[in-house]
Amino acid sequence: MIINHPLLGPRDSQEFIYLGDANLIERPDWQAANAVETFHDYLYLRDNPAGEHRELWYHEQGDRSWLVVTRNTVTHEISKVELARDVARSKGRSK
Amino acid sequence: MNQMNRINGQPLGGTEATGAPRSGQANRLSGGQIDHAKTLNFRFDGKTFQGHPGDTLASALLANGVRLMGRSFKYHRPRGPLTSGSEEPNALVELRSGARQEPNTRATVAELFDGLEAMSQNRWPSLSFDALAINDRLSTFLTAGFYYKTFMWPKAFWEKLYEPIIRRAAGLGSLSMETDPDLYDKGFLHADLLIVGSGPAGLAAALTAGRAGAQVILAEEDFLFGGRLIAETYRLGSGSGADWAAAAIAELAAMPNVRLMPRTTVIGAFDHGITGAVERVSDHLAVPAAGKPRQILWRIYAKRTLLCAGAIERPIPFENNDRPGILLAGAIRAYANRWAATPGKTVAIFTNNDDGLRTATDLIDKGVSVAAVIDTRPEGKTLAGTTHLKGATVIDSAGRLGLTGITVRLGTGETRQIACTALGVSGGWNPNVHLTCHQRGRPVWDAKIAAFVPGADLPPSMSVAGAATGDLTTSGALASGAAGAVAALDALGITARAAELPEAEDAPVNVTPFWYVKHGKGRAWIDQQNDVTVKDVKLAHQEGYRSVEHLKRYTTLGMATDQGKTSNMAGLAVMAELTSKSIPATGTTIFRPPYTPVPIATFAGRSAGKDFRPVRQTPSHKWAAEQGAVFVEVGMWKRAQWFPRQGETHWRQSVDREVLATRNSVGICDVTTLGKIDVQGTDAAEFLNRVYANPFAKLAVGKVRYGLMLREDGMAMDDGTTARLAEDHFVTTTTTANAVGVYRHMEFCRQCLWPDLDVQIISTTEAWAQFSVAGPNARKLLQKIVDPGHDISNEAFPYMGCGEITVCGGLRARLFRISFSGELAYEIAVPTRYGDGLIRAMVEAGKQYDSVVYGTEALGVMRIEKGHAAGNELNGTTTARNLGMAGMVSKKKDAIGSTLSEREGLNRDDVLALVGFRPVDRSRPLVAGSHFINVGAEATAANDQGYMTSVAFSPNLGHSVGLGFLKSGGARKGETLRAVNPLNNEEVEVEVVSAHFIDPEGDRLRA
Amino acid sequence: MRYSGFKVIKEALTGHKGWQPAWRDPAPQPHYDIIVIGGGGHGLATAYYLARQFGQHRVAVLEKGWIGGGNVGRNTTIIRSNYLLDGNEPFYEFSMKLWENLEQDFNFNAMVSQRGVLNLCHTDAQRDAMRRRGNAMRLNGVDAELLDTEGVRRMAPFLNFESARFPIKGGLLQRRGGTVRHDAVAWGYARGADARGVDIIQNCEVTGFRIENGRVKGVETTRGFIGAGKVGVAVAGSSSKVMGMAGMRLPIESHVLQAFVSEGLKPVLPGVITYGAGHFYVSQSDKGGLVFGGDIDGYNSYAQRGNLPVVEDVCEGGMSLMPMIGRARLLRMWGGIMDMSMDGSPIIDKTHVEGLYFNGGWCYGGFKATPASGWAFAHLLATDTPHSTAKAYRFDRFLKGLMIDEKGMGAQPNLH
Amino acid sequence: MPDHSLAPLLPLGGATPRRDTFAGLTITENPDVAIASVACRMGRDADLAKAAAALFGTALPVPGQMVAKGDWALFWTGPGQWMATAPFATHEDISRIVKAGLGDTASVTEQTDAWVRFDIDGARAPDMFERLCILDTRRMAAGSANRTMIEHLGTFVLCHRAGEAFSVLGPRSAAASLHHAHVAAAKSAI
Repeated sequence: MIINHPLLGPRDSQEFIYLGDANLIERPDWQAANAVETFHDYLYLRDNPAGEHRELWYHEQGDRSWLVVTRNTVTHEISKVELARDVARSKGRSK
Repeated sequence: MNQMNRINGQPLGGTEATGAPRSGQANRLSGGQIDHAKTLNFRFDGKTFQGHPGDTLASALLANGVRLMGRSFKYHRPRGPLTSGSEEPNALVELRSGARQEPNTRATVAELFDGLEAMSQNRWPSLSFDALAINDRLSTFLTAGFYYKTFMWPKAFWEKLYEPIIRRAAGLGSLSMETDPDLYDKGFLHADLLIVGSGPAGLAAALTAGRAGAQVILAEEDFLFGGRLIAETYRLGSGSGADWAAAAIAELAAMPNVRLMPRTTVIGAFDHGITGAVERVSDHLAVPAAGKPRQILWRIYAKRTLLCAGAIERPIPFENNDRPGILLAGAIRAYANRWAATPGKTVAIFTNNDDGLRTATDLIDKGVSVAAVIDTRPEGKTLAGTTHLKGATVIDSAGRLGLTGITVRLGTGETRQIACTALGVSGGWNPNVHLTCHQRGRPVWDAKIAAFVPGADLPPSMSVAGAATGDLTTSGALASGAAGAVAALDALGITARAAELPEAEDAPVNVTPFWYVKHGKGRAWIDQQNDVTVKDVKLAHQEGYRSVEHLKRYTTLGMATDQGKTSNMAGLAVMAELTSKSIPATGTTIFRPPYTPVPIATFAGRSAGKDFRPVRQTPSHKWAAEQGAVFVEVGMWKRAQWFPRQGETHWRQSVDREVLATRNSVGICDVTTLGKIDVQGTDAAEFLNRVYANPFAKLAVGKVRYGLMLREDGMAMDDGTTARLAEDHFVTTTTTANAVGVYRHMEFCRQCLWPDLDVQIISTTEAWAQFSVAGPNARKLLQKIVDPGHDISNEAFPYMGCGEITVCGGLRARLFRISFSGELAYEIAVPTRYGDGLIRAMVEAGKQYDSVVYGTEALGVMRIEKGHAAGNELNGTTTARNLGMAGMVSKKKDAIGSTLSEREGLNRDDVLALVGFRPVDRSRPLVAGSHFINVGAEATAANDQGYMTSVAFSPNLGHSVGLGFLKSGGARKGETLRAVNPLNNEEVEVEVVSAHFIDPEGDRLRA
Repeated sequence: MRYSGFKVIKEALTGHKGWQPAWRDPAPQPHYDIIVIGGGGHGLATAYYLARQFGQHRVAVLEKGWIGGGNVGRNTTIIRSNYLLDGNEPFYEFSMKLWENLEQDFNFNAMVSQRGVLNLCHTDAQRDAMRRRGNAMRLNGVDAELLDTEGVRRMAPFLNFESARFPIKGGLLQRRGGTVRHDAVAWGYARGADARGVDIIQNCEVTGFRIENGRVKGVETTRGFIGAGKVGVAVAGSSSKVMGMAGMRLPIESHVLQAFVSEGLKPVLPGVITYGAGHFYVSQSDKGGLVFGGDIDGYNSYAQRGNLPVVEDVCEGGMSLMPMIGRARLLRMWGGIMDMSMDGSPIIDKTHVEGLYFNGGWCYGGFKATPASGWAFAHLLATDTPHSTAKAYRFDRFLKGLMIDEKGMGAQPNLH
Repeated sequence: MPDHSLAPLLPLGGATPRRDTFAGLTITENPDVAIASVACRMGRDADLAKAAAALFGTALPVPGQMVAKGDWALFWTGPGQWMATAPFATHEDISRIVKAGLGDTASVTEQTDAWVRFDIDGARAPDMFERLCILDTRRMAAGSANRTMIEHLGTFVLCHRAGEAFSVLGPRSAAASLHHAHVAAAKSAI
């Protein structure tokens, strides 16, 4: 596969390491009353769609950027690639 | 014009005529794309023959009058070539000998070279007499799937009797069982347009794209370019197809933007326009040139791919349609026109289309006698110069090891015997849709040519031209090739003008579907290699295996080395008839990569044997090698395991010496392989505070702290020490095994979880050579290395201190007062290039203390004596609590893994806890991987109390010591248990003790 | 109709006229006591044991395509029970025992071939871990042997003992492990279930569940509504898709695992061999093809195909371990969709919907588990209690911290 | 340059740099380059740009690029991250030099000995590279700097002159394997 890196352009997916569902960015609040449940859902449960999937790839053999790739799990077509750091900020994550 | 002398860069092979008699080549004709002036000697089944450059093994054997080349898989039927290409199911041989022996090589694509050796296969004792041909007599018992219904009794007989017999009978060729001596390589190519196939469509496309200046790769699986153009006699413009092809190739070869790749098979279309291709660099040579690979696996990144793979002719099954001498009509034509060879002096043709008639015409022109043309079509033009039987079919054939004649049923119903030594069969042509299916695309039915053509769901960026689209005329192929290139480049914003094209034939093939000859009780072969007959398909239908997938799997139709290229259609047609459905309604079988079989070694390339993965060497590697160190693999690293000295005959002697010398004086160990990560930034402390379970915010500058890193699920991920060199600067270490994973994890935390923390990280593992100096005399030794300006006394540089210093007269270095061994110890780091110099200097400085350099074994012994957890304990299923570090998991802050480590299942009273063990009988050794069973309890899983993770012989204590996880371990000190090891039928009584066997209070560390 | 050598001979002599379809092709009835969704190995085995073992005969198997078209027909055919953890080992040994009597049981020769499974180790630490596993097997009454380098050499002299990047330090051998003709497993169970009254309904895709006040009433399908007392889902690979229709998110990701077969060769390998320092495992089929595989591609996928990097990685492993296969040709590659779970172990459990049961999360260990999975799922469906060997395969083990993590990789499905 | 008593050892283990010559291609081990990593502190991009321009006499390169000015050559390694290189003989203590120039606008880390550097020269270079890495070195422009995989290792490929002058920086500990891969690929291609 070829991932169109937002900074570097098309790169072979062999340079990347796959992590999984981009929801892993949204780490829950550790002080919430039901933190164990929310962390369980966060870490263990997946939508796992047959179709568009937002997922985390790490450019380990490249620039070490974590990317959020929107890819169709049936056709493998990639429709969007973003820097995970930007996505994290857009979801309100900061310090 | 002879292309053999035209292809740029292609070795001709061959030797000057040896004066060997040509008379052997009884079926050799004149002309063609072979170099008659040169003779090549080769051997088949021990007999010597002659051929010419440009021959394949099959064409040369046919020219020599040899039709019998192999045996079928199941019935061991005598077989000759069916085709002239890579779709060949029958003529498989063992090519070459010794370690280069190559099973199942298709004689039809094996390029002849001088000294070629080939043996027939899957026969015993000989090709002409094969004992297992008895299977053919028993065929009525060996129908499709018979083995699913028997061989079940008695139970034990399957492995002992039935299966060994089946296995010996099955299989085709054999491996030499020796290591392949050849080199293989891999590579990566980039282009605007990849053109697959160099027939009329491919060449027209290449000329169009090449002249437009696009970056073009033209891949041709054959060793000659031109496809059917060099196998046909019809004119292109003023000259022959071969002439036009040669001229086109000459023009393309002169274009710097065009890469011609003969002997290159495109094997698969993968995601996002990436294709795989195999270039056979040296298969046409006796032995590859020095340093040159046998084959190269190319990964081609082309913006567009144009598939010009042509079409594959299909046979018409009839009773005994598999005898040597029965070929596809187009193949006979190719052998005659391109290879100047004929499978027989008297040939008959059996066709349902006009293309079959061409073969007759060409043979007649070449002076080969055509006994008759049997044409299933009652109407249509009559061919001159031979007997043209309309509305007739071939219903049987004769000849045990080769065709001697056929039985024909005329339109009138009467039958006629016709003597012939070869029969050309044409059932029409199937567009070669193989690559269009590699991303699960499904071909669609085209009634006009009664065949499947590429569907709409092609791999993205792929388009198709020429016969592969179903347009079987040469003029159509030329035009669609040119148009295909223009369209493909247009999609890339490159304007191209279609190459002007020569006049070419545009005769329709006029195929009228005729799938198999129904007459007769005997067997009509559909899949010739796997011996699947019309009867087998009927039986599958009768037993309910009616979907294409069930049909294939039950009968093995299309599962042979040709993957059904010549057989799937007939199988489908028969099933369609039985289910009275149309062929498309019955289904289509899609193709999977690779297009043709690829040697496993080719996929591995250079990454084989000792080059499987790179080797990482430590800074002291050269010195250690000089000392005769024994090295051990630690991931990709090679580390010194121990350093044998004169007179030491057993590794234990060396390791015990290294341990004792370290504990009693001083030892040096290269610990560079531990991961080092430089962590900087105003938020660096806060960052570490979150990635480690224990607090880091308040670590003072100039101090080191042990850190335990958890995964989010609460399991221990890694541990190490972190030194604070400045307010905003830390150096953290990881275990050797987890260095990469921890770095990746930190980047995830930094970029995805806390994107605004001011923290920057970079690996410095390789930048610094780091050595542990441990033992009572460690300080004394180091004081001779560290420059006088730096006070490393216990007061000035206490346990867990760190600092930047200089050594050996001004070299910048780092010093850490940390200890893995439990001794007074330091780790000292210098820039890697000086690591070799430093260890030599330290060894010199250590002489007066009888210092040693110790390896990973001694390191392991000392960490076990000290009770430090390592890889065997951090196995991905152990929590801080299991490791006895529950107290380190701060509840006052958010850290990765802290929340989920609170789950009930991880905190039950009886969870495993890390403790120490020693044998009750001190002379007994402990064994890692033993399980703990209470004394008196039965050794069963139900009574399993835990397991031993690490053991060592402690030369200090004089007995074996072990670490392990024990249920409620913390509360069981002093208890006696059995460490059972049923694998070796042994067990040892052990005493549960503290994991800290040496200096539990840590006085030595702080000395 | 009973299959036997005698029957084969009789039919041969009478023109094979007597053979009947291996299973019927019935139209769906309006209601069944139990519907099993998924006509793969696990679904068919479930139906077979429901009928044979638990006296359930009003049972239907619904398959969206053709039976046996999923992973049971696209795997590397290995069976073994060489597991480490209490939650797994008894279950897989139960499966092994069922394999050992399967053919006589369902009267279909699935070519169960116990020619041994040998896992190689390449470091001392790996050997220690293997000894722990082998001893766990022995404590469970399962056969296991720990071989040293010489023991491995005796068994497989063709391995790379000379120029290996990672030396062979020994191996864990389970002699009772081996291979099975995968398609025959689906067909044998289908034939056996059909003979016991189970309706096997092909080309019938489930499009939804009918759930009323928390209880399942049946399933909507491409062939209309079919009522059911209980519904069992056994659609590994598509588990998230199907259970999503019941509003469930699963601790599962779908990943593609490629497998490969070489051209036919005369006998080369003694049994199954797996490489401990690279991603490669291999056996040789009765037809002579080397059947091999390695790691999953590693990204979520529902496409039954993979990509070159993994093909290359697998062949690199093969060439470093057994360099004599270099000139054997890879004939065909294909991909199967794996239910990769969060701890590498399966789930056989009830759901929050009454009457709806789930079987999945098999990662790439599903084939060897087929008989026990079918039996245990049938047990749960028929008795509403988990089978004794499958008690640990619960949904809530992740919330409770009772993971069954053989590899210790944690919640990272593509590493299991 | 501090004068201490320790002799350096080159990555390939020799006392002098290794050089391999083929028709139209040379592969030369080059230990004479000091390297420091530069990583922008959070939100200090403008300050860093200013300090860097003053120190290096050139702006920091954009993604995928390399710039050279006087003794300095800089290439982009990641978002907000660069490698600064200079002659080893005059800049052995490069990290202190760079840190002094950039102050608190960036994190600076010594990287000199983390890498083995091979200089690849000659018109046949792309023929070797196409058997080593995925990058299209045949059409790579001068000034390109990319990290990719060679022989399973993360390596930087710098293009000095299109088609004929490159440098490869790989993990120093694997220098021998990386060198072997280059030589094997060169033999295979040339």
